[in-house]
Amino acid sequence: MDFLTVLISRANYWAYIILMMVGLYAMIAKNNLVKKIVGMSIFQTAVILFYVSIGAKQGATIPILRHGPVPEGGGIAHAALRHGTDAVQAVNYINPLPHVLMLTAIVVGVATLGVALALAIKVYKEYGTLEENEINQRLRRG
Amino acid sequence: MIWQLDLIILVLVIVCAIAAINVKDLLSAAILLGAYSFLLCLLWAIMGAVDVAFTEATVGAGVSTVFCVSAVFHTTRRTTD
Amino acid sequence: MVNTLPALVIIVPLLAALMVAAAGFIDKRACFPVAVAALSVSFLGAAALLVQVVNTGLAIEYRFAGWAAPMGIVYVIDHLSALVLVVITAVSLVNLVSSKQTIHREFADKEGAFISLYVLFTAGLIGMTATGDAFNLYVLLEIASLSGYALIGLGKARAPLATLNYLFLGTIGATFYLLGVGYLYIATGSLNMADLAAILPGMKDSGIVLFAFIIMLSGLFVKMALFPVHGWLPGAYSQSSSAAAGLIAPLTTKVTVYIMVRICLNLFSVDYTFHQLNVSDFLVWVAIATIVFGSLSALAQTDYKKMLTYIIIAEVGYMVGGFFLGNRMGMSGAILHIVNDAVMTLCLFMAAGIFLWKTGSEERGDLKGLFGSMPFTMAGFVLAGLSIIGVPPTCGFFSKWYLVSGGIAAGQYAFVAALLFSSLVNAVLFFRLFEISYFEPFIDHHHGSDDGGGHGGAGAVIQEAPMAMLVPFLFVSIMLLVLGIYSGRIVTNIIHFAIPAGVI
Amino acid sequence: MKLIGKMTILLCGILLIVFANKFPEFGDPHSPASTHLSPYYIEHTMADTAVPNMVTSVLADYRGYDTMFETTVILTAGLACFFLLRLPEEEEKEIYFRHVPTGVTIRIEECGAAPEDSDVFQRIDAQWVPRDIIIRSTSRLLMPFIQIFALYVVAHGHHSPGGGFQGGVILGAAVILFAISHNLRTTVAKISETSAAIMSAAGVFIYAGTGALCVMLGENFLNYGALAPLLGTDRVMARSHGILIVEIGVALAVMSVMIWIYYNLSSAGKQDEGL
Repeated sequence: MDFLTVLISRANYWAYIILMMVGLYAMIAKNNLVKKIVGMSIFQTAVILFYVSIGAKQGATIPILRHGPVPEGGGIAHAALRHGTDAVQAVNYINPLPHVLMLTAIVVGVATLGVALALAIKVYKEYGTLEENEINQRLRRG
Repeated sequence: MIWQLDLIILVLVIVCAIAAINVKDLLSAAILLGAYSFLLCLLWAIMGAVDVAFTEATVGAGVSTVFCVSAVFHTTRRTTD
Repeated sequence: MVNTLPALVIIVPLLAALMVAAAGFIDKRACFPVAVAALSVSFLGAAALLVQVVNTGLAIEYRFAGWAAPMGIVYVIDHLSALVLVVITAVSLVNLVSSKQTIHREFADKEGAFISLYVLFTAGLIGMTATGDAFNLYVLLEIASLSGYALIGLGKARAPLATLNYLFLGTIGATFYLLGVGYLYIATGSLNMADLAAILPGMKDSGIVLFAFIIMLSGLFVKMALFPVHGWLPGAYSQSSSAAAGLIAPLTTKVTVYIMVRICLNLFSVDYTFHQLNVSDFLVWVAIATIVFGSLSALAQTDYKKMLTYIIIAEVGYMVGGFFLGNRMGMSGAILHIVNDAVMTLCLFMAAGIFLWKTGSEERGDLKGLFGSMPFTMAGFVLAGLSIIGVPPTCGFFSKWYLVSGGIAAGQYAFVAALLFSSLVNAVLFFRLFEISYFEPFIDHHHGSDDGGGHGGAGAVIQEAPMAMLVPFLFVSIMLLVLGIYSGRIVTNIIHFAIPAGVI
Repeated sequence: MKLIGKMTILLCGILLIVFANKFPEFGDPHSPASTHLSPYYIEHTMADTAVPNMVTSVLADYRGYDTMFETTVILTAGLACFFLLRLPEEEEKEIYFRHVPTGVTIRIEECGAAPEDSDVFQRIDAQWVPRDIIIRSTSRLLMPFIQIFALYVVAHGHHSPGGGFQGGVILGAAVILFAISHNLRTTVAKISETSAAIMSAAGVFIYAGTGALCVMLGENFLNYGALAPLLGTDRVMARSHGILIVEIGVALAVMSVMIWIYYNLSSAGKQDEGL
């Protein structure tokens, strides 16, 4: 059972590293430009996974305060809130800051993806192929 | 958070990522990237990052895939790796 | 009353960029004046900030949205950032004024988009310089990068491919930086640079902090084109249009070096960077490799714009090496070189733009006889060349002097030798260009006639560049002398205060 | 090259895993990340901004400056795609029209007079493929619902997941769905490229302009509290309303940029038939 606890406490970090390396591998070693762009997308989302994992908190709920009428016998968070906003306990809510940062990172990711695809279309118009080795051959010939 | 679900989705995410960069067809790669984004969105939803999951579902799985498909449509599906 | 200057310096260009983007689709004539006006306001604001900081000797803090430091985002303008702000806004403004006609001719329909991206790029760099928040820096870095990719991508035939490579490496660099910020966040829980600087000394031995340092610096090294990861720079810069090259080549690498300086000095302390970790020797050697590699590759080029791009790589080596010497002399030299090199590179790329306008080619051989037909331009070009070589009255000499003295003081004789070697190579390169353009007769490609004049184009008709290009260019080349003469004052009044007291 | 790449990646991966073992436990409530800064946001969001969704309040108020530039990043991408891809419109040698009721394709050469692009005569390209009527009607039917949902997401971002970005992307996706199921020309006729570009600049301008308004009222940039006299509420509610204003700006900008990027990517800058 020891391995299992380690796995649970580390799985997200390992997964982000694997994804990051998959993306980096595609960006460095792949030959096709669109494959590289796909790799870039994976590479960026890996970092997002890492940040969201930082923000996770055991036994806490989503970062939206319970508001409005409170049901009878709700969870811990609800009970704390029954006495007004002063009773909000930080332990009961997931850390919102990494989520905010990652909204920005996702948007940056899609912006980069758009520009990269635009460039890839231009490259294809110029050389008629997306394979880097074929483009290099064409450049060497003239 | 249910850790069994977490692990299963993590494995699926990695499988999707590896498939997306290894498949021999760029259109499939674009679709697999969409699937990858959608699985990540599920992962974030069960980790409690609802806003991030929502954004990833709309931006990553939705619009990015459309962009990729339209770029592939104007270039080529062919790839050697 | 809040001092709103730090906000104005960036908000005015941002608002102007938005207006220009819309104006590009309504009335193209409005684009250029709006952009020039906004950059002028920004430049005046930056100059006023520098004066304020020098007079009071205190850093100015501006709280965005009114929240205090660790909660909200703050701008911190100290001696170093105020100096770099002035350089960024001045370079951007002068280059925009000088390339009005080029932009109009090259991007007829897309003039609005070009100018808007140009101003956004400047705004991104200004924000990167002024921000006091580690994550905010990433966002602004991405703005500067994305607009930079677009500006470079619409150039010569090979530009899209070169830009795509730049985009891949640039994204790796930026994402590594973001990952570093994440590591710092997981270790400390904070994103504000001042707050981090207060927490980090307590966790010197933490592996997470060490890795954050490594990965942030590697990200920045990719962005600034240090030796093993320099591959994107020559292709991208030499393929771009001259208006874009004149903005991006002088600023991108220098601002990245500035970010490195700031992260090493203000985020991780001097103590951590130079005493806790023993990386400075290694990084000086990397810088030496960069200098030698850049100089040797520059020797091999016949295309003068490509030659300039390799010189930029060598200059990055100067700054990184000088900074990691770790003594006051070396750091002063590195920071002074950020300023001087920005102006020198601007001058050289403006000259390249004028040559391209005149001869329609970027081959070294096509500069024949330009001394005869463009005496003023060539005078400015000679000044810029002498400054890059490091001849006394020009500014290039003084920063090199500080770097060499720093190298001797630190006992890094290899660095000193690399600097001298690089100066020698630059001398060879530029005297070869001077020789071609002075002694060989001018061939007018536009009319296909050879004026057949003797040495120095005795029979050549003086045909200068248009005033709008020539005047800013001559202004910049005279600035090289002015900066040289005042470099002592810059060091004692500004740079001296930018280096923490702990550095000897 | 490939071998060097693989070696570097392997090295990086090992290094990352080694350092990852020093992280605090996954989900540990006592890690520095959860104890240093975030409790302030969680405990004060109601008192400071009256927004129960902390992500929204941090996104648009505490770190609103970041978000403004995030919107600018999107605008930059739109401008960049336009700048890189857009081709000048030129007269084509021959144009094709389709007579919709009969399904006959007409080719018109340079000298011929072209009919108006209407419901009867539809301008098409050489690679035209028939569009399925079921898909067309279904997406036409779906569009209003998607848009209503998007508006709900924008407006309800204070109380539930959502906000300007998500809502804006959904609004943009509705238009993109229309463009895919019909064709790009029909869409451009409804929302022209010029209006998409101006709207995207205007969206960011709403955000930055709100900030500038605060400066003019004598407070810090983006300090929505300064808007209280204008909105006729107290400072806390003014922050809440300020957040709504900038979210609307973000939604406008994101929607139009998504449409704009799609126009240029899906037609490779020609803005003809599209996908």
